[in-house]
Formats: sequence, C-alpha cells, structure tokens
Amino acid sequence: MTEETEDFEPRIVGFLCNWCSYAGADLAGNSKLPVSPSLTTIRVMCSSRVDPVLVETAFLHGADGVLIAGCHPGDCHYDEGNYYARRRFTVLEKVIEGLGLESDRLQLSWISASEGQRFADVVNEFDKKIRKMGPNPLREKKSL
Amino acid sequence: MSKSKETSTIKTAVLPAKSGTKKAILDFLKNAMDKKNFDAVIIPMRVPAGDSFVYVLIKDVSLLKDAFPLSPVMSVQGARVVSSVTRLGKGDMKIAAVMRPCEIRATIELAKFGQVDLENVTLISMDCPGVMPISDFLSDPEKGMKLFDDAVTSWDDSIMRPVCKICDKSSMIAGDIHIGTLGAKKDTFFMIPKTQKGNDTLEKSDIKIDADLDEWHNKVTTLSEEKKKKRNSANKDLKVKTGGIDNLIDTFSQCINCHNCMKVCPICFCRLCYFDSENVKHSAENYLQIAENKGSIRFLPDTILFQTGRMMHMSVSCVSCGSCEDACPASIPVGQIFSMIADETQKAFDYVSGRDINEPTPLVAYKKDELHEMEDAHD
Amino acid sequence: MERKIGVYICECGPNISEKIDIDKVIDAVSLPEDVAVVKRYKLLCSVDGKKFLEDEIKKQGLTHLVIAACSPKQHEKTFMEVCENAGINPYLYQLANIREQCAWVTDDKDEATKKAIRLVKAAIRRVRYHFPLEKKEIACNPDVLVIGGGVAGLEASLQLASSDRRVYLVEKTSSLGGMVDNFEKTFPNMQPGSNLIKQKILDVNKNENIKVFTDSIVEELLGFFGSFEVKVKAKEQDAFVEFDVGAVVLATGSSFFDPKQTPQYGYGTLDNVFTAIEFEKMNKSGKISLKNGKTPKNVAIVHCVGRNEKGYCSQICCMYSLKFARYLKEKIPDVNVFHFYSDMCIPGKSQQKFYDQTKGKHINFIRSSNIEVTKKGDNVQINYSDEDGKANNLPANMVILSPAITPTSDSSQLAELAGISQDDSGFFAEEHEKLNPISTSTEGIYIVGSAQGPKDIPDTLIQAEAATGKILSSLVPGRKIEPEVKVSHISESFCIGCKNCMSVCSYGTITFDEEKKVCVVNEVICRGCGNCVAACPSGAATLKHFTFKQLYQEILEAV
Amino acid sequence: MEEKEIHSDVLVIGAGLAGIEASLLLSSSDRKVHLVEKTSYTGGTVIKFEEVFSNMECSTCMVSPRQQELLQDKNINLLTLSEVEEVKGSLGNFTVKINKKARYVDLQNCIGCNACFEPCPVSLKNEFEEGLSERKAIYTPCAGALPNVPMIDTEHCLRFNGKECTACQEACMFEAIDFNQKDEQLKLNVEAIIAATGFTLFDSKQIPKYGYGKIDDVYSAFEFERLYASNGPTEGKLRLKNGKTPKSAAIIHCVGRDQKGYCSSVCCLYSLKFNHYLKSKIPEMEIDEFYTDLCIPGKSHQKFYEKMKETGTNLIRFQDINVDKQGEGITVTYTNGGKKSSRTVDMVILSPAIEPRADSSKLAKILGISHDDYGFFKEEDPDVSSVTTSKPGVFIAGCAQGPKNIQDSVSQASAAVGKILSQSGDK
Amino acid sequence: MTKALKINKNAEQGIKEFLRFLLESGKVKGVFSLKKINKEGAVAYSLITDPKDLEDSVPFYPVMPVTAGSLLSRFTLKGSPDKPVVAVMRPCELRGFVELVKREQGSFENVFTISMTCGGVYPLDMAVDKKIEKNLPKYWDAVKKSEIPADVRTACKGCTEFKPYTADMTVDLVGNKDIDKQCIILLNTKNGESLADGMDAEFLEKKLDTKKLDVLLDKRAVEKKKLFDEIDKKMNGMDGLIDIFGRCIGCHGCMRVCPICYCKLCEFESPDSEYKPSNYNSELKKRGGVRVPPGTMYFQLGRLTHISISCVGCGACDDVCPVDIPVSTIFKKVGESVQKIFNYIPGKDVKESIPLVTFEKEEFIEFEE
Repeated sequence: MTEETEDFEPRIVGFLCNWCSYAGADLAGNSKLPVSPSLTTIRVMCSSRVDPVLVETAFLHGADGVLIAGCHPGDCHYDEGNYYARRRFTVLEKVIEGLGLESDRLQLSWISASEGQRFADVVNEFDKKIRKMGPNPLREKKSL
Repeated sequence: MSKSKETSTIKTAVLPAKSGTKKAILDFLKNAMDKKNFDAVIIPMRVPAGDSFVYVLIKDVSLLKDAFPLSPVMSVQGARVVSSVTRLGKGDMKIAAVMRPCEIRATIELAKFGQVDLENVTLISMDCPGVMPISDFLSDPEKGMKLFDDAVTSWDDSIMRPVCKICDKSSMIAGDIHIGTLGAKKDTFFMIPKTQKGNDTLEKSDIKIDADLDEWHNKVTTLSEEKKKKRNSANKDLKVKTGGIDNLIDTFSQCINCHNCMKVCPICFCRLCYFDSENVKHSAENYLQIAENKGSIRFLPDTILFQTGRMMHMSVSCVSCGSCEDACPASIPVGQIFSMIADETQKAFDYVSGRDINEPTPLVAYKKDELHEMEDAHD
Repeated sequence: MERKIGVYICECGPNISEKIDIDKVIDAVSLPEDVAVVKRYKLLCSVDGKKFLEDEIKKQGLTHLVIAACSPKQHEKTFMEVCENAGINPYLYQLANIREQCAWVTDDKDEATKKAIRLVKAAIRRVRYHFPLEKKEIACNPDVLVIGGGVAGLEASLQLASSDRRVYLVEKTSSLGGMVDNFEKTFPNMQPGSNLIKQKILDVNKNENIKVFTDSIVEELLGFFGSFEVKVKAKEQDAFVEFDVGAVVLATGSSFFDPKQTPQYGYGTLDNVFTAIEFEKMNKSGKISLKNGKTPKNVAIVHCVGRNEKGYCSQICCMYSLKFARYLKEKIPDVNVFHFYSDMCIPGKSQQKFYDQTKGKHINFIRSSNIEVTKKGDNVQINYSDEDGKANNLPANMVILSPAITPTSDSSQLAELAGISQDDSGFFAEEHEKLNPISTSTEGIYIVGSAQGPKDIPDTLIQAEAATGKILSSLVPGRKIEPEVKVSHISESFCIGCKNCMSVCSYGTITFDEEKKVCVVNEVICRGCGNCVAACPSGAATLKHFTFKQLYQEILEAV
Repeated sequence: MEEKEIHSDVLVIGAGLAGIEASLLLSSSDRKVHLVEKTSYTGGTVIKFEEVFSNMECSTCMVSPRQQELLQDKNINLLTLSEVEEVKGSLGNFTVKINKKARYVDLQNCIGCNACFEPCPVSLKNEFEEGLSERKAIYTPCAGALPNVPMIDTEHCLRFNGKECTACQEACMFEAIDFNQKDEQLKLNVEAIIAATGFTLFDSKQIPKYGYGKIDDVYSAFEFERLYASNGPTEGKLRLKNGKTPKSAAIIHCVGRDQKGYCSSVCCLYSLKFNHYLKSKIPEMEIDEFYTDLCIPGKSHQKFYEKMKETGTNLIRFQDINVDKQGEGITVTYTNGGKKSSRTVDMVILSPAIEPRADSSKLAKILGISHDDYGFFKEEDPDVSSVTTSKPGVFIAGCAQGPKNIQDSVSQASAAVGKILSQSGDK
Repeated sequence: MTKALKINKNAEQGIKEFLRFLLESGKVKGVFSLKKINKEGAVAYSLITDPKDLEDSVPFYPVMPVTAGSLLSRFTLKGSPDKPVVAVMRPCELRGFVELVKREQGSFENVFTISMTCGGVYPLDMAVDKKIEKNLPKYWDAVKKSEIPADVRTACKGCTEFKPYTADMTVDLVGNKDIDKQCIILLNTKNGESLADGMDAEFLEKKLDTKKLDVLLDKRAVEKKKLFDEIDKKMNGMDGLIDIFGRCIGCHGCMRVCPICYCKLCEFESPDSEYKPSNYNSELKKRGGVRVPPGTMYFQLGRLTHISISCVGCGACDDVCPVDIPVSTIFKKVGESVQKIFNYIPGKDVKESIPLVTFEKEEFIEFEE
C-alpha cells in the first residue's frame, strides 16, 4: 500500500457553490495561494443543488475524495439552501458509512468568498488526508 | 422509549373472542359497517386459487366473512393499497384499513408525501407475528397456512421474513386503533384507541374503553426489547457479511437491475424512479470510456449506484417491511440491508418512520443549529 | 445539425501561458471529431480577442464554444455577448477556469497542465449536453397596490402617483392617517404631527392617480411580480372590487404592547396609570389631568414596558418618553417628571441634542430595574431597584407607560395573504436584512414602515420612498420583465406530486396542480438555486444549465 | 423662465454600498449613471469587514456580487480616483466638473494578475489595512478588490519622483501601465445628484486617556476588523504585537461620543460583533465590554446581544475610563457609580464614534447643500424626507447624512432613487 | 456455402481467442459478453475493452441474467459507439434487439453480433451456490447430442427458434460433437468476414448441419406442445386466468426485464391507469369488493396485446417472477398464435416492419435531450 501511495495522485472532485465557495476559490487564485491540483472544481449555483446522487456518482466512479463546499450557515445566497445540503449530506454519509464504505472520502465544508486562505487550507488538508488513505478502491472495481 | 410513555397513559377496550380473534375482528368490522361507521374496509383476502392473499376493498358486508385480517404473506404492502385508493382524492367513503404496523407506518409516511389522504381512513393495526416469505408459502400453500397458524399461536418467528425476525416495532401503534392480542386473557383481545378518531370509532360501536393496558404493554415492551437486541446483533453480523466494498459488490453481484425491490417498496412512490430516468442513461462513448478506465465493466453498470441511491432517497422513511426481499428474483438480502441502513439514517435525525404524522420527513426540514459534526473533517 | 465545437485557450499573457503548457493542452483535447478547432490566443477578453472569437465562430461555422481562460465571475458575460454577436445561443458555451483555479494556484507546470487538460476536456464534454436557452419577456403591469393608509402608505402612494402610476390605496379603518395622527407633536423637531399627515391626505384625495378604499381589506392577492390579481372587499359588504397590479407595498404599521400582560405596572387596575397612546390622546385633547380632574404634580414615565417580554428594543420609546416630558413641561411648567429607564437608547445624530434640551430642572432620570407600581393613598408609588440594586421607591400622581412596539394583530393574516414570511417577533420578514430590507421573499411585494420593525417617522418615510425607488426602477411602463432563464423545470409526466420540491423552495416558486396532482414551477419567479432538483427523488425536476447530465460529464473528467 | 435642456443622467458620489445600490437601481430603470469614487476601488467601508452584525454574514459574499454587477453594467460609468470639483445649475440640468486622477494603469488592458507588485522597489504601509501590512507604490488595497486593477501612488513611485524606474512597466505583459496618463477634467450634465460619501471613525488619538497610538495592542475598530479579516494582513490570525495569542481583551464603547455629542447608533452592536469575533477565534478568551448605555435598537439585535451574554462576557458599565500600559498587560481603570476599579487585559479594542469624512463640508459647499453642526450633510427636514436637501435635485444617502447601519443606508439609497424617478414623473 | 473460421480449441476457448484477436487488432473497441464478475463465479454481461479481462469471460455460459437485447438497446440508445463493438448473444436475445431497433430503441451502427445455435439457459435461481457450474458437463453433453439439457428454462425447453437469423457470425454448437476440440465460427455477413480477416486460424467453407438441428427441433416441438397444452387446460376462460395471475404481486418485473417492453413509462403505470375514487365507487357498485391495487389482469392482458406480436420467447419474465407465474409460456403461446396470423417471426429481419404498430415512440422527450 505505502509504496503504492508514493506516486499516488489523488483525484478530488469539488462541488462549489457559485456565491461563496467558488468565489473563495477564485480569491485563493488571486492571492496566488497554492492549492493541490488534485482538486477539480464543479460549479453549481447553490450547495443545495448538490444532489447526493451526484456525489455518489463521483465516488463510485473512483473519485478519491469529494468535497462539497457552500456558504456558511446563514449566508446562503438563496437563504436556506445550505441547511438542506447539510441534511442531504448527512443521509449520504450515513448510507456510505453504514455500508462499510469509506465515508471519510466525502467532506462538507463552509467556505466564504473572503476565505481564500481557508479554501486553500481545506483543500490541501483534505488532499493530505486522502493521500494517507490511498486510492479509492472503487476505481478498480468492474462490477459496480 | 417515548412510545411506552404515551401508551401507558392510554386506556383500552377488552373484547371477547370466543371463536377466535379473526372472527371477533371481522365481527367488529361487520358491526361497524352495519352501523355505517365505515362504508368500506381494506383487508387481506385469499385469492380464488387459494394460493395467496391480496388486499381487497370491501363494501359489501357479506364479503367480509372471507376476509383474512392476519394473512400469512404480504403480497402487496398495505401502504400501496391505501395510496391507490386515496391518492387521487379522499373519496366519499369512510374506510377502515386493517393492516400490519409496518404497513400503517408506511401509510403515514406516504401521507407526508401527499400519496395518501387519511381524512376518511381509519387505520387499524394489530400485534404482528411477522409474515412468511412469499416463495416459502407458495411452495406449499396448505402447509404454509398450517405453519403460520402454529406460529401465530406460539408467537414463533422462525418461519417469518428475516426482517420480521428482528422487527422491534411489530406492535407499534401508529394508526388510529391497535388490536392487541399479546397479554390478553384467553378468548379476549384488546382494542386500543390511539387517536381521537380511533376513540370515536370505538365509541360509535358502543365499545367501552375502560381497561388499562399494562399486560399488553409489558408484554410488548419486553418483546420489542428482545427483538431490538436481536436486531442490533443481526445488523452487526450483516454489516460484517455485506459491509465493505468487496462484500457489498459480491452481495449485489446477482442483481439483474429488474428494480422489483423498488417497485414493491411502499416508500418508493415515484412514478419514474430516478434510476430509470434519462439522467442515468448515457451514450455508448461514455460507457466505453468508463470500461476503458477499468478494462471492463459489468453491463448494466450502476447497480450499486441504484441501491445506495435508493437508500438515500427512501431510507429515512423505510419501515423495514421486507417486501423488497420477497420480490428479489436473485435472493439478495436487500430488505435486511436497507433496514440496517434505515436505522442509521433515521437515527441521525432522531426520526422514526411512521411514528407521527406531524413529524416532517428529515429531508424537507432543517434546524439552523444541528449536524455540525457533519461539517469539515468528521471522523 | 452537426455539432462543431470550437475550443479557445487564452494565454492571458504570462498568467496562463507561463504556468500551463498550452500546446500540450491543445494536443490533448483535439481528438474527438466534433471538436472542430482548438486554438490559443494571447488575450481573449481584449477587444481584439472578442473580435477574433466572433470571426472564428462565423468562419468555422461553430455550433458550440468552449473558452479556457479566467473565472466565470470575471468574464462569463463577456463571452456570452461574443456568442450573441456571432449568432450562436449564449448557453451553448462553457468557460473553463484555468487561471484562478489552475494556473494561479498550481506551482508545478506539469501538474497545472494536467489539471488544465481535465478542466478543458470537462468543459468540452459538458458543452455537448448544453441546449439553447431563450430569454423570456413578460409584460408587466406598472400599477401598484398599497395596503395601509398611515404615513408610510400615504408617502408611497403620493410618490408613485406623481410618476403617473395608478395606485390603489387600501385602508382598513374609516380614515387615512394612521398612528401619527394621534401625535400632537413629533420628535425631535416637535413639529405638529397633523402637519405631516393632513397635507398628505389632501394630496392623496385630490390625486386622480390614486384610488382610495377606506373601511376595506384585501381579500385575495394572487400572482407574481409584474402581475398580481387583487380582490378588495369593503367591510360589511360581499361585493368585491377586482383589479391587477404589478407590485404591492405593505405599510400596515404596528401596534403597542399591552401593559395588562405585565401586571406589576398596575395598568388597568390602578387609576392614573396610562399607556403612551392614551397619554398622547389626552395631551392632544389639550389638557393633561388626573382621573379626579386635578393636575398632576409628579409624573413618572416608565420606559421599556414589555421589552423583556418581546425580546427586542423598540428603538423609539426612549425618544417619545422624552417627548412626553416636553409635553408635560409645556402644559404644566412646574411638574416634576421622573424617567425610569434602563439604558438610554437615542441613536442617530439629532437625538442626543433633543435629550440634552429635554434634561434640566424638574426632569429626573432614574436608571432602574424591577419596577413595580402600587397604590399609595389617592396616589401611586413606584417601587424599583436602583443602579446598585438597592430597593427604593417614589410616590407620584401619574404614571405613563412606554410600551414596546409590536406587530399588528392581523399581521399573520396579511403575511399569509401576501405569501411572505414573518420573523420571530411577528414583524414582516425582509428578504435580506442588509441588502434588501424592504423586499420580501416574494418578488414585487415590499414591506415598509413599522410593519417591518419598530422605527421612527423619518425611517418610515425613507422606507416608503425606498419602496417607490425599487418599484419605479423595476416596473417600467411598456418595459418587459426578463426573468432568470437558468430555472427549474418539473416534468408533468413524471412528477408524482410528493411536494418535496415545494417544501424546500424558499421563494414559493412551486405550486401544486390539484387537478393533475403534480408540482409546477413558475419560471418567472424561480431563481435557479436547484434546491428542488436535489429534493426530487424521481427524475422529474431538472435545473436548466445545471442538469444531471451536464454535471455528470464534468464528473467523468474530474475523477 | 426660458426652456432649459433637461438631462436624464444621474451623478452618484461614492461607490460604497449606498452608492452601488443607487446606481444599480437607476441603471435598471435605464438611467445612465456616473458613479464618482474617490478611491481606486468600489465597495466602500463595508468590504473592510469580515462579517456584519447581527447575522454575522460574510460581507464579501454579500457585497461582491453587487460589485460585479456594477462593473458589468453598461449604464454605469464608474469613475474611480475621481472627485467632484464644481457643480452648477439646478434640478434637471446640473453641470458637474470632475477631476479624474490618472491611475496610470489601463482599466481595459490590465487583467489583474498583480505581476507588477513584486518588482516595485518601494514599500509602504497599506492604508486600507490600517498600516498593519505593506504595499508597493503600485498596488491594489487588498486581494479581490474590484475593479481588480492596481493604481500607482505617484507620491511615492520613484518614477514620479525624478528617478528612472520602469520595473512595473517591464513586468506587465499587457502594456497596461501607462506613465503618460494624465489627470482628466470631465464635464458632465446630469439631472440629479446623489451624495453617498460615507463616513469615517472618530480618531481615538484625540483622547489620550485611551492610550491609542501610544500603547501596543490598543486597536481602533477598523484596525481590529482588518486584523480579524481572513483576507487581511494576518489572514485572520489574532496575535498580539509580540506574536502571542491574547488571553483577554477589553472592548470600550462610546469612544468620542461626548466629544461628538451624539450616539452613533451602531457602535454597541459592532462592539458586540467584536466580542463574537474574539470568541469564535479564541473561545477561552476573557472579555470585558465597557459600555455606558447599551443601545441595540431594532427587532433583530437583542437576540444577538443575548447570545453574546451566554459566552460569559463581562458587561461593565462605566462613567469614566482610562487605559495604561502595565508591564506585560494593559490596565483599564474605570469608575462605575463613583466606585473606581480596574482590569488588566492583553488587548484593548476601541469602538469610536462615526463621524463625517474630513472633506464632507467642502463637498457640501460644492454641492450647494448645508451640513449640520456635526458636519453631516443636512436633510431638508426629517419629517419630509431625510434624503432631500435644501437644494432640489441633490440627494443624500447613507452615513454621509448621519450615523446608521447598512440596512438604513441601503434604504436611503433606494429612497433617493425613488425621489429622482418620481420627480421626473412630475416633468 | 458460407465462409467459416475454424479454431482448434474448445468452443469457448476458441471464441475467446477470436474476441481477443478482435480487441488486440483494434478491429473492435469493446466486447459484449457474459463474464465471471467475482470469485464466487457470479456471471453477468460485461463490456470488455481490455483483452486481459477476456480471461474471465464465459461467452456461452448457460444463463441469461438480463437479455443482451435490452442491454444493447441501453448501450446504443443515446448514441452509437464511434468504433465497432462486438456482442456475443443468444438467438432470442439477438431477435429481441432486432425488434427494439425496429422501434428506434437501439442501432446496429458499429455493433456486430456473434450468436450460436443455442442449447438453452438455466433459470436464474440456479445461479446461486454454483448449481449451474456443477451442471455444465451435463449441459454440454446434451448440447452435443442435440438434446434438451435437464432443468433449463421452461421457455428454452420449448424453444424452436434456437438458430440465429441475422448474426454476423454463428458458432456451431448444437449437435456439434467436436466442441471440446474445435470452435467453428460461421461468417454469415461481410462484416463477419472482415472481422475474421487476419485471424490466425483455418478458413473454410461450411454450413450448419441441419439434420442435427432438426433432431433438437423435433424434441423441442414436442416439449412446446406439452407446455401449451398444459397451459391451455389452466387457461380456460377468465376464471382460469384469474387463478393463474391471482398471486401476482404487481412488481411488474416481467415487464422490466422484457426485451420488448422498452417504454420509458409503461401505460399501466401511467397516470391514466390510476384509479380515481369514482372508479373505485363504480367497481364496488358492480362487485361489492375490489382488489387493490387494481388492474392486475388489465396489466397482464394489456401487456399481452402490446408485445405478443414481438415476443421472442426468451423466458426472462419467468426468471424474475417472484411468485412463479408461468408468464413466458402464456406469452409465447399467445404470441405465436398472433404471429402466425401475419406469419411474422419477431427479430427475423430488421428490415421487416412490425405488422401492427402498437407502440408509440418515446412519448416523454425531456428538453435536455
């Protein structure tokens, strides 16, 4: 496992809400803060659009990590979307965990438009954690 | 256990059952229909061929005599029956639905999703010994009938559906009236009104609600405590057996994507399942690319996506009735697995499916200050 | 028609070209046959760049466009315009953010290039599943319904009418004027309150653009921004007046906390204990006197009555309590006034001056708590604990209670009627406390004055004027409303009517068709967050431009 | 009276939240707007804040969508680094002279890559960051400023001080830097004017007893805001000058209230916000809030106050107060009801009064409107409208008219627009 | 005489070698075949792109988890592959796919087919605990001898259409004594030939030995008659049908696995077929009682009218029925009687149009497509 993870380049899918987290990611860019390239971002208008099935799909297709990021509670551009996002994520988390799959590969974080640094930190820490975990075994599975 | 607190305060009626509970229940229904308390009754009945049982909506009292309140199999989950009758309108008939607790609970979940209109329906549940897997029963209906009758008298669940063996809500009162046989003196049974509607119904039938509930209640509590223990250990074993990527894949390796499980699920009310929709149909190129990433893929793919996706959609409302397992042609323990997951997802919101019509289902409500353990790195 | 995708990668000078090997990217994404052309350009957002793109689209006969450049936040609109100018639907294009989220955050050039390839490929995949979206235009009705004939309602009506809007002003009582009409004077300038009102009422009555309904209530309010249907019913009548408007202003004012709920103040049980509004009326009647007709010598004014019960500071009580002291001084020069207060809340630039002017001989300020009013002979006595918590008392002839401002009793019905929400205190809830204090979650319905929260007259007027600002700028006669196009859609054939989508929608966008038992999106008010889509367990709901398939294509590339 | 030409353009002065609101509203009613902003960026004071009371919303998330909208709005002519120098005429046809200072960086060509900062040899204190961090002679005030285009500070740029330096120009790949740009004199004809020039904070140095400027770790409200801001000089890490993490803090309300002679109506609340800031970063922190009268008007603010009380903050009422250095810590001595007592803390945050900008009276003169005794623009009559002035066609909005919270500023902006749009209805 | 390919390995090894050749030579981008998907030996259809993964493929494994017809439909419905793909499938699966293509539910574009003379498959419930594995020797022995292997699907026992019509290639299995030694692949079409071209094996002229096929044909015909007679006895009138379908639990599994039932939303699950209170009232007026959910017979008979003209008798419906209703026998019987009238053999020829088009094209076109 260990030597495997040496040259392991994780693939992390990041669903970012347009108003806060995506702006935060841009700010990280403007401030030239290093962000792990393992992350590929997918922009949605609100974290409440992130249907658990989307996350599930990414996870089963072998994403080593999936990050869902939205406005801090109370800041949602659509008033309350992120509260629903949190509940949906909870169900997702319980299902994955309950089936003995690695729910640690899924993360929900609140990142505001001014938190360029936090965005970088969240992603880089998540990346570190995923590297420790190694590749998502589902990537290889042929009979999902 | 909040349930016990509620029920212990409730009073019950005690009815005679000289010639058996079944007869007594039917008499009660007949009487109620004669009194026009009900215009019709939803209740299981044996099919002409005699080899199975189906739900029938009865208006003609004379048909009641062939009814079968406690059928040995659950060919169709009762919630789907009540939904079929009331989804497009409550109608003008007052209807009594005699079903098992898990069916009542599913009915209440469906009501929350606008798939059932309870205004004209009186839900009558009963202490449930479980139901037999339909295939077991069909292999020899006569023998099955006998086995079941014995099981009812001895309250032995060994022949029942696997999920019934570990059901800790087999006497949960979720509807308007509950028929209690546990702890009842010989040749009697309890009629326990849970709601105002239930109360009125009994009173309209001149049934006195004066006895207290302790015998029944103690019996039920011990039983459900036992079952809960069984359930927890069963779920532990199941998680070992089916949990983890490889076990999970093996478990579902026989799945042929017929989606029978979804089709018979009382909670899966969607007309078009998400996983039959356009969303999950992709181009040959997409499929080939996925195959190329892995060397080969099983086709159809997305079996696990369907199973887990369905869990995400309905597990918070799952009542662990096991209909899905009955309908699976590949004999996958799908009912047990869903039931195990349901425990997890419902616990997260301190939600019990079908417990209370006024509890909103977890995914259409939220609290501002909750679930922070789900945020950021959580483990 | 055959798909021809054009992919254009912006060098953004050194910003992208130095961090990403653009040629590698070009090679990597050129393969699929529907990718007609892949090119690099030094700066696509520049005037030349835009020109270049337009020419390319025309020359190559492209059907879809993929741009790899900076963040959509920077230039999404820019390139959508390019598409429009070049004659392809602006939603048949996708922007890959390879600057902010790739070049600028990735040190290693190989890594950056790999990531860029992923991002561009994802964009190409996605754009294949894009479909044209057309702008919609909805004719709007510029008329306005104003509910409430108080100072806010009058101000709003007049301003709207003065720019030739038809205004329907509905007042539930028999006369216009509202609360202010009771005030002899208003703080801080001690101008007669009637001045403020009378002129406005005259103007309203003689303005032919304003139709006034007194003794009337709005019975029904249906529709959405630009076209609301209104039914107004005159009291003790069944006849309705029906008309359409484009926007609604709720100026239904506020009410006072009822001191009977706080018996310790002796209101209703002791003589000569008055509420603020009672005192205003007494004062306006010209004579301040006790029940027995005598003139009070010692008057106690108790602030913050009901503040703890309501759980908020009503903002104006301290000020009008000070105003009462002025009233008293004017009418009874030798009277002693005692203010029982906890914190002197006199925000704003002109209030302190008013306070300082009010201070002075015979006007005493007692910072106190645990106030209790009891009978003492023919008089009353105020028992209280002083600043150091020491119990103390003071006899007085008259007590004036300054109760908190509360929502009106009918505010809940009104909220339901208008389909807007209320906050925890029962006042109408604004869409956004900071940015849209007078808008509500229902577009086109505005809340002004103390119906939105306690406030003084200037702030009330400001909100009324603000509402007219919002309305006049968004509802322009003859101009169409252009609603969001990236909205939700629910397939009638697949919807089973579980209403999950309705429960999670914050904007009342979705209605239920009782006939067909399906949920229906009103695309005019949908804001396109996509919450309903994730809430829909079947495939019935989709969010245009963020469909599952479009996102799925991005996922395929990302993993 | 002879027919005069009527113009429909509107001049908005100040690109803070109020100015932006007014401009966007006017634009959406198809008015052409000239938005004059003194600084090089939009967003005004609010973008200095990490969060705003009482819902603790992230202010960048709140404002930046509007800034973006503003920049992309074709009806709005944003003039940064510009000041109004002369206003002639009256309602319907004002003639306005504007001095537009050269930015020396081309707004079109610059794509905001900041490549020009690094090579610039000049280092200066960054005013936007309250001098808590450095900037170059070519700079944007902070990351993510909008428009994201730097300016050259000619006062300190070597090139503008007779030296030969083209470092930034060489670093720029877009020929965006143009030393030959000249200040422009613009002449505009507008129908009406909205002055939304905002506010500043009372300078605590004027009251020595607060020790501000003399004692380390005594911060003004603005300094503290930047110290906490995640896009600020410390990326939001709260540290003392000596690098240690503070264990205790005192927040002092009403700094300068007596001097100004009015209650600024927001200080109590933003002080409570500071308390929330501190607690959220350093939960175990010991905090004293020194106040005189707690002024938290409005329906939604008491809850915020209650929440804060739960955190175990000491609320201390004072009549007089004094701040001194004492060894490692800072001692706050205060009197309450004649009793004298004192507390020792690691850091002190001052909540000064809101006051008009230094140049507001000058601008008032130019606009031909009056200002009150405190220097705020004077409304015609609050009972008529607090956005109309003695001069028809000139409107005022936001804190330039008087201290107020965001909500009221935005309302006033909309109100001013309402006035303008309805007046033209009259014509 | 058609061209044929002779590979000197047993039939399964031979076909696998051929498939490997197709993948390695790049003649095809992917292979559709049954494949062992785990160590327990579970078998499912797979889309194989890497030659290595052919190791676990079992092209002739006598089980049909899902009909390949439905799978190929799903595979090609949203756009055909841009490079060829080859599918190994049984005659009835192929005919099912042909019927679907006729209904625009799939396409042969870049899809090549290998079929075989088919000995039948075992029912799904034998797929557990290696039951099939154990039966394999018996199975192949029977096939060699043109006999009906014991315990195969009822539908297969009575299947007389075990010789493919339109396959590009046919593997000669039934009655072929040498399947342990050699694999004969008949190249029926130009495509077949061009695919085989370059394969390192013996090319020869050959055709199927009809005698050996007829032997099996006769046995199957007898079986079929028996089945039909039995069902006839049961199906005497409505009461008989009610007896048969009475136990139906309405899972509609038969419809879901049916290669012909492609509808996105089955008429019998559509809003129109839902009962309103009024419907119940009138039913109750008539009978005093009504089975709920209603429409069991309506569904079964309705589906009969919908698909009988195209029923290929694959027996997938039998496999999934949780209550063991002899669905396929009934459908096959009714099907054949209808098909006779138009002397139409479903799936025989993709150009032949369907006698009565009972099908709408997909009625619900969502805007994103």
